[in-house]
Amino acid sequence: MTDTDTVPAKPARRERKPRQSDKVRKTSFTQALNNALDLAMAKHDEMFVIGEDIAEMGGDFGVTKGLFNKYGGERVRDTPLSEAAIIGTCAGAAMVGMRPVAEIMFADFLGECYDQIVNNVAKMHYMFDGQFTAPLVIRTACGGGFGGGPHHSQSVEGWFLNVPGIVIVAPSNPVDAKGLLLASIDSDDPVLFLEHKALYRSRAEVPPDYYTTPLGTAAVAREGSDVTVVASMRMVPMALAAAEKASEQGVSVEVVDLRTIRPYDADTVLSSAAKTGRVVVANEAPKIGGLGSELSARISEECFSELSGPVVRVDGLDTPIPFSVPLEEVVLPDEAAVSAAIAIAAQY
Amino acid sequence: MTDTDTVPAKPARRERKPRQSDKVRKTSFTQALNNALDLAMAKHDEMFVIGEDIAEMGGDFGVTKGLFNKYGGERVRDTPLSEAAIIGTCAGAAMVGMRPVAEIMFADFLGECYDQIVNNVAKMHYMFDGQFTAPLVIRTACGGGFGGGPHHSQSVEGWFLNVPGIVIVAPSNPVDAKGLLLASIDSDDPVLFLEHKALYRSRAEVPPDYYTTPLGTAAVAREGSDVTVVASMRMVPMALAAAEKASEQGVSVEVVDLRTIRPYDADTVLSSAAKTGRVVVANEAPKIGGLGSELSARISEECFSELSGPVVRVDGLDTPIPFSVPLEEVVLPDEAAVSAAIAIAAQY
Amino acid sequence: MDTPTLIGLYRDMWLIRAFEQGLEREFEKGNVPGMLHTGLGQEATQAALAHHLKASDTFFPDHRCHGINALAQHRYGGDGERIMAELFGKATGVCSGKGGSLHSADPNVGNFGDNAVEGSYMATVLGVALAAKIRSQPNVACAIIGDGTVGRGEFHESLNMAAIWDLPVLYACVNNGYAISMPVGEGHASADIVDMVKGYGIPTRQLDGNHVIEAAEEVGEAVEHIRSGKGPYFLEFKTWRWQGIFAGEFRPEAEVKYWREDHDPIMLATEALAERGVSQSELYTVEQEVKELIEEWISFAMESPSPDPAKATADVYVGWEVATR
Amino acid sequence: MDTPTLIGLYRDMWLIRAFEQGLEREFEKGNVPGMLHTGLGQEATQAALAHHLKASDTFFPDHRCHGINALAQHRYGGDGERIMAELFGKATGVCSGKGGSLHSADPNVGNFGDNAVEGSYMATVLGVALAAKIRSQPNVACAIIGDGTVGRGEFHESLNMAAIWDLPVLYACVNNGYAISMPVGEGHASADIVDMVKGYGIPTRQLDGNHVIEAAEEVGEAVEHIRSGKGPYFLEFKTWRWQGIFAGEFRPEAEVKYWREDHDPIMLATEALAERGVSQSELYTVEQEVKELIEEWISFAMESPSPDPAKATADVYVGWEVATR
Ligand SMILES: Cc1ncc(C[n+]2csc(CCOP(=O)(O)OP(=O)(O)O)c2C)c(N)n1
Ligand SMILES: Cc1ncc(C[n+]2csc(CCOP(=O)(O)OP(=O)(O)O)c2C)c(N)n1
Ligand SMILES: [Mg+2]
Ligand SMILES: [Mg+2]
Repeated sequence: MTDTDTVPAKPARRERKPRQSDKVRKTSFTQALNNALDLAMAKHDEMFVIGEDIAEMGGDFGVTKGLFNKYGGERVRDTPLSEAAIIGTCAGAAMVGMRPVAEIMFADFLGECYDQIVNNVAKMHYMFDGQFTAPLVIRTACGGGFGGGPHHSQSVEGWFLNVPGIVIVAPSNPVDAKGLLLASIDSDDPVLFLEHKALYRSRAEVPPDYYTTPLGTAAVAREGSDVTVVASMRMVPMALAAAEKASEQGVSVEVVDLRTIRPYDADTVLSSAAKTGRVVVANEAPKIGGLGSELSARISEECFSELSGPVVRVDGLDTPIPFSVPLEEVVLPDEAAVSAAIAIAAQY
Repeated sequence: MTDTDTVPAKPARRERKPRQSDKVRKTSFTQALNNALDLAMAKHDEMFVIGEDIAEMGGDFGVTKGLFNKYGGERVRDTPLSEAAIIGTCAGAAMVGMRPVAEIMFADFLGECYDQIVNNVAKMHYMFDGQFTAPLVIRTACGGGFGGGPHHSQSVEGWFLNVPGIVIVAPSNPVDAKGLLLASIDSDDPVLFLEHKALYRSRAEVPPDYYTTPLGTAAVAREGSDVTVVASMRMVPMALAAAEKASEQGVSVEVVDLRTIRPYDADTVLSSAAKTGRVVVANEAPKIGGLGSELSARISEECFSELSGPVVRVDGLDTPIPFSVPLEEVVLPDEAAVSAAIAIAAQY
Repeated sequence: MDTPTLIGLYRDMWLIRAFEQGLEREFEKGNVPGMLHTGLGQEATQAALAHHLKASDTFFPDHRCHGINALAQHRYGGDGERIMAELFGKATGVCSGKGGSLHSADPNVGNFGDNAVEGSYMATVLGVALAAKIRSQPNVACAIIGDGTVGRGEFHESLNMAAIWDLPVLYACVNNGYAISMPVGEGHASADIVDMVKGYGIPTRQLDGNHVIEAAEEVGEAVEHIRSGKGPYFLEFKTWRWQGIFAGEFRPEAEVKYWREDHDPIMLATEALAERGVSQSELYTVEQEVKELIEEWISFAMESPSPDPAKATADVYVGWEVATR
Repeated sequence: MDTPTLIGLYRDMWLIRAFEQGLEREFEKGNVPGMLHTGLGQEATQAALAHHLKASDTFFPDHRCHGINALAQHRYGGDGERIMAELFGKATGVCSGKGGSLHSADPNVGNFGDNAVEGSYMATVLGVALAAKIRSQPNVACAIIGDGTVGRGEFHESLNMAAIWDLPVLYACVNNGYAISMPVGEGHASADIVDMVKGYGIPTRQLDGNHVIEAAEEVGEAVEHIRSGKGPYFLEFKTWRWQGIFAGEFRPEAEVKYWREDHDPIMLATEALAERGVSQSELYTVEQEVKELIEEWISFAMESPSPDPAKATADVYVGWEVATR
């Protein structure tokens, strides 16, 4: 489990304290999300939470814990295993001005409601000429690294990257998780909110009040001048760790945390790329047709004359996620892979 | 409607004859596909065709015409509107060695069976350690340009680009359509076979015998030395027309017809890009997260020192497809857009 | 049902028929882009539904529902011509031409738009109904689905969820006997869709969808049941569409004759009205008035401008602009 | 049922129980990666199904089916330990560790693997059954689904298609009363799943899934029906899982007592065998033999090597290699 405490705009170097007291003092990613939902429920009468086992049980990962007791079954609603109907229910409710937040237990199950998301939720504002909005949030647990096997470990942002109308949000730390979830709920656009399972237990000092982290803005999680690493979700703590190691070798690495994957913050990405001229793009999903391709293409095209060398991509291999842990380790990118990519880029 | 007669490996310049006699002599894209299905049914006892209205009616676009009368209802099978069950049926049958060919009437409806394709069909060979293969073909009509509106016009390759295990085939002309469909049916990998609706009526001289066009191989549809255009499906005839016009201005354009989108023929793409050093990538789908991003990234990374200028992308705008024809024309890329991109690239 | 009400329904049916016939004519002339599915032959079902749905209710129309869309637009918006204009892809259409035949919507008149992925709104309708329930509004959320659409898995997810949550959903299943070329009895375990609904404990009725009196009365009962908070209701209208399939007519001759000649909903209503002593000429006047209105709508649509090209990139997101070329 | 057969089923149930208990123990020790769902408490249902399925039949197991997987592997492959090894993610597993608990398959013993997107194989099973039908093979294709899984739309698509095509599908619905925390009666229009099946015209039976004699006899009848070409069959087994949810037990105390103490399938079988005069010690011997076997399997799994790293990139495609790092 990774432990991060980056804050939105500027990175605060972590003071190393004994792990035990860390846990007492700091808020986990899960708790930060739970707190955001609680604050949003209090603010928005029109909001409800819906999904499988999210009421009394508090969700498979505990993100909705306590909401049922506080807000009741009308607003915190368990469903059967009917993913299409869950998203359909949110879409319909959103059409009449409600603000639903769905939990799809594992991102892998988004295939069940892909039509609802892509053909209904993402298009309704456009195809009905702005007469409807779809202010719903689809929260879901994604990513690998825990022996979950091929149907509980996928990084799914690539499934939705080519779909205009959907917003894809992907926090890397508890502070952003809260701020981005609140911004997603406030937003009148439909948001696919990705929660990487390996980050759930990461901890940071999270402000207790209602704050939002603007959608569509990346964060420079660490400043640097030699190499830029663009990353999101779990790759951010890996990139930060790799950057730390690189600095010991005299390579100054800037880490851009994308935070919103669609529409993404091209300004921040491109200006960092232009500044360093050496870029690594790091993603957990397979390389072909993934977010890394989009970023590499954009950077290569728009920073053509500033680049000292080709963009270097670090990704998952082009395979499903195998169950066996040693095999999964082969498939998923790790900190060493990011370090290796930084080393290549630094040589240009 | 576009009229092409490119052949797999080398382009044969078309002799302009009166349209009427063209129609008599040549075979349409639809007929070429129909002929491929007929030949494959005769060859593979284990093959069956399944989908909505594909039996007596011969399919919404007439691609399965005549098969029901020739091969009977057991092998040419109409279904209810149950897209998940259609693909599930094919998947299960493939697991026991059959060779099903499904028709999903419009590619837009793949959302209904996305889970089956992504989590079952694409993964079964891998996750069950090679014990099963999924030799099925999913034929579907994609693309816009006929006032079909947001749910009958989409280019869906982007939905599946980041999914390891699936093969995506996308012919641009009748000769390839036949050869690629036969290769897809022969293949032991699952194939998503994209038929652009605007190409159905295109015509060419199609050899009557059983031949296959190898999956995973691009074709140089036109040779040239100044600018490379990488395209697929409907963008290929547009690229060829734009290339013709560019040659009048003294710009020699090479057109690479991708033919297989996943896994694609990087060798052919990269060697053309390295040769000309100026590249246009043309796709009908929206730019962000599309096939164009993948190609641009790959070319930019691997031909870094050969490129005279940035890769230029021509794509659909980042919107759903509107119904009204003048609006659709704004959204979809046309020949003029390809020409404009060639002009930009040529200046580098 | 009193005679003025029946005359009103007669008028509504003629409005639908004239709308569709005018549209068909213009489609053949090339004035209407895209695809066209008409509701000809199904006027009684649509008129019966429209009769009981208020502007504060919601309906999700299917691909044959231009008629109900036009009726609602005419009745509650006073601008039925905007449905016609939408089908022509014009700036004056209800969606400025962005939706077209398969995505015409106007929430102000209760029309929440078709989803051309047939049947997906069996899921969406749940949310509209849930919102009404949470807000204690006596609204009906109606999903109009064809017999073929019943093949979709969302049929089960929707019925089940509407049942467990007692949602105010009216399922209006228009069983016209075929899904394109697939006869209902071959595509489904039962040719009677209601059979597949029984297990959910939802009240169901199968009725003659071409008898406007019966249809309107049954819809009235269903709507009353739903409005009074008793949960979902399922109606199966047995009817028939005039439009064949691409290759022309494929249905048995006797079947065609029965539905087109002996069981035409407008003819049945004409007979009922004649029995009540309403004169032929009064009915003829109704028919002519409506036909003139439709021609006005067609002229309006024809003369309307195409949408501003800027519309092509508008409203993808609320919070962001998208790039133009 | 004769006594030797019943003793066989008793042994099978013990094999399942010992397998799951051994697995649970090793999971707690950290030797089994990922997630774990056990079939404890549901041994009679699984043993009854396994009893009638041949190696030439097909079954799609769900997440609680380690037991049936192990039985089939043991019986037809002679290598039940390879199911255990799969759960440990080892090279000797049936899928070389690539599938794990949720994707253990071996077509040679009829095991076509779970799909951890619960219920998706309600669609896949149709294809296996269709192939058998086209080839005139007397095979049964069985989908084992939980009560919660019934919520999926594919439930309807599958039942409908199996019905219209008379496919040889055995639907084995394991109704253990809950889907994680959702009671069956709250998640579905009816707590009796068979109610939702009636509309399809498929023969259905609801039975006590903890009485192995009754269960095996009913499965036998269903399988006989299907093999003789009469089409699909739906069985609902009422049973109960010992495993609670994350936060511990949440089900009413009386319910827990009823199922765990008064209605334990192994205890019920023990009583039936005692009535037939089978001695305690004979049964004890069976139990001990099976437990030893399972310990051997666990040792085998523990001692097996991890998969060759090259497996990570093998078999993505048949026709292409994928890149390594
Ligand atoms: C999910 C989906 N599958 C297929 C289609 C193509 N399609 C459009 S209408 C239609 C038939 C629908 O039949 P039915 O519901 O009975 O309506 P009808 O046309 O008879 O009124 C089909 C298959 C679609 N639009 N959506
Ligand atoms: C499509 C899908 N949705 C949700 C899940 C998460 N999930 C796994 S098991 C389960 C409960 C299944 O309940 P049931 O079918 O009754 O099986 P049981 O665990 O009770 O044996 C859920 C919701 C899943 N695996 N797949
Ligand atoms: Mg119909
Ligand atoms: Mg259960």
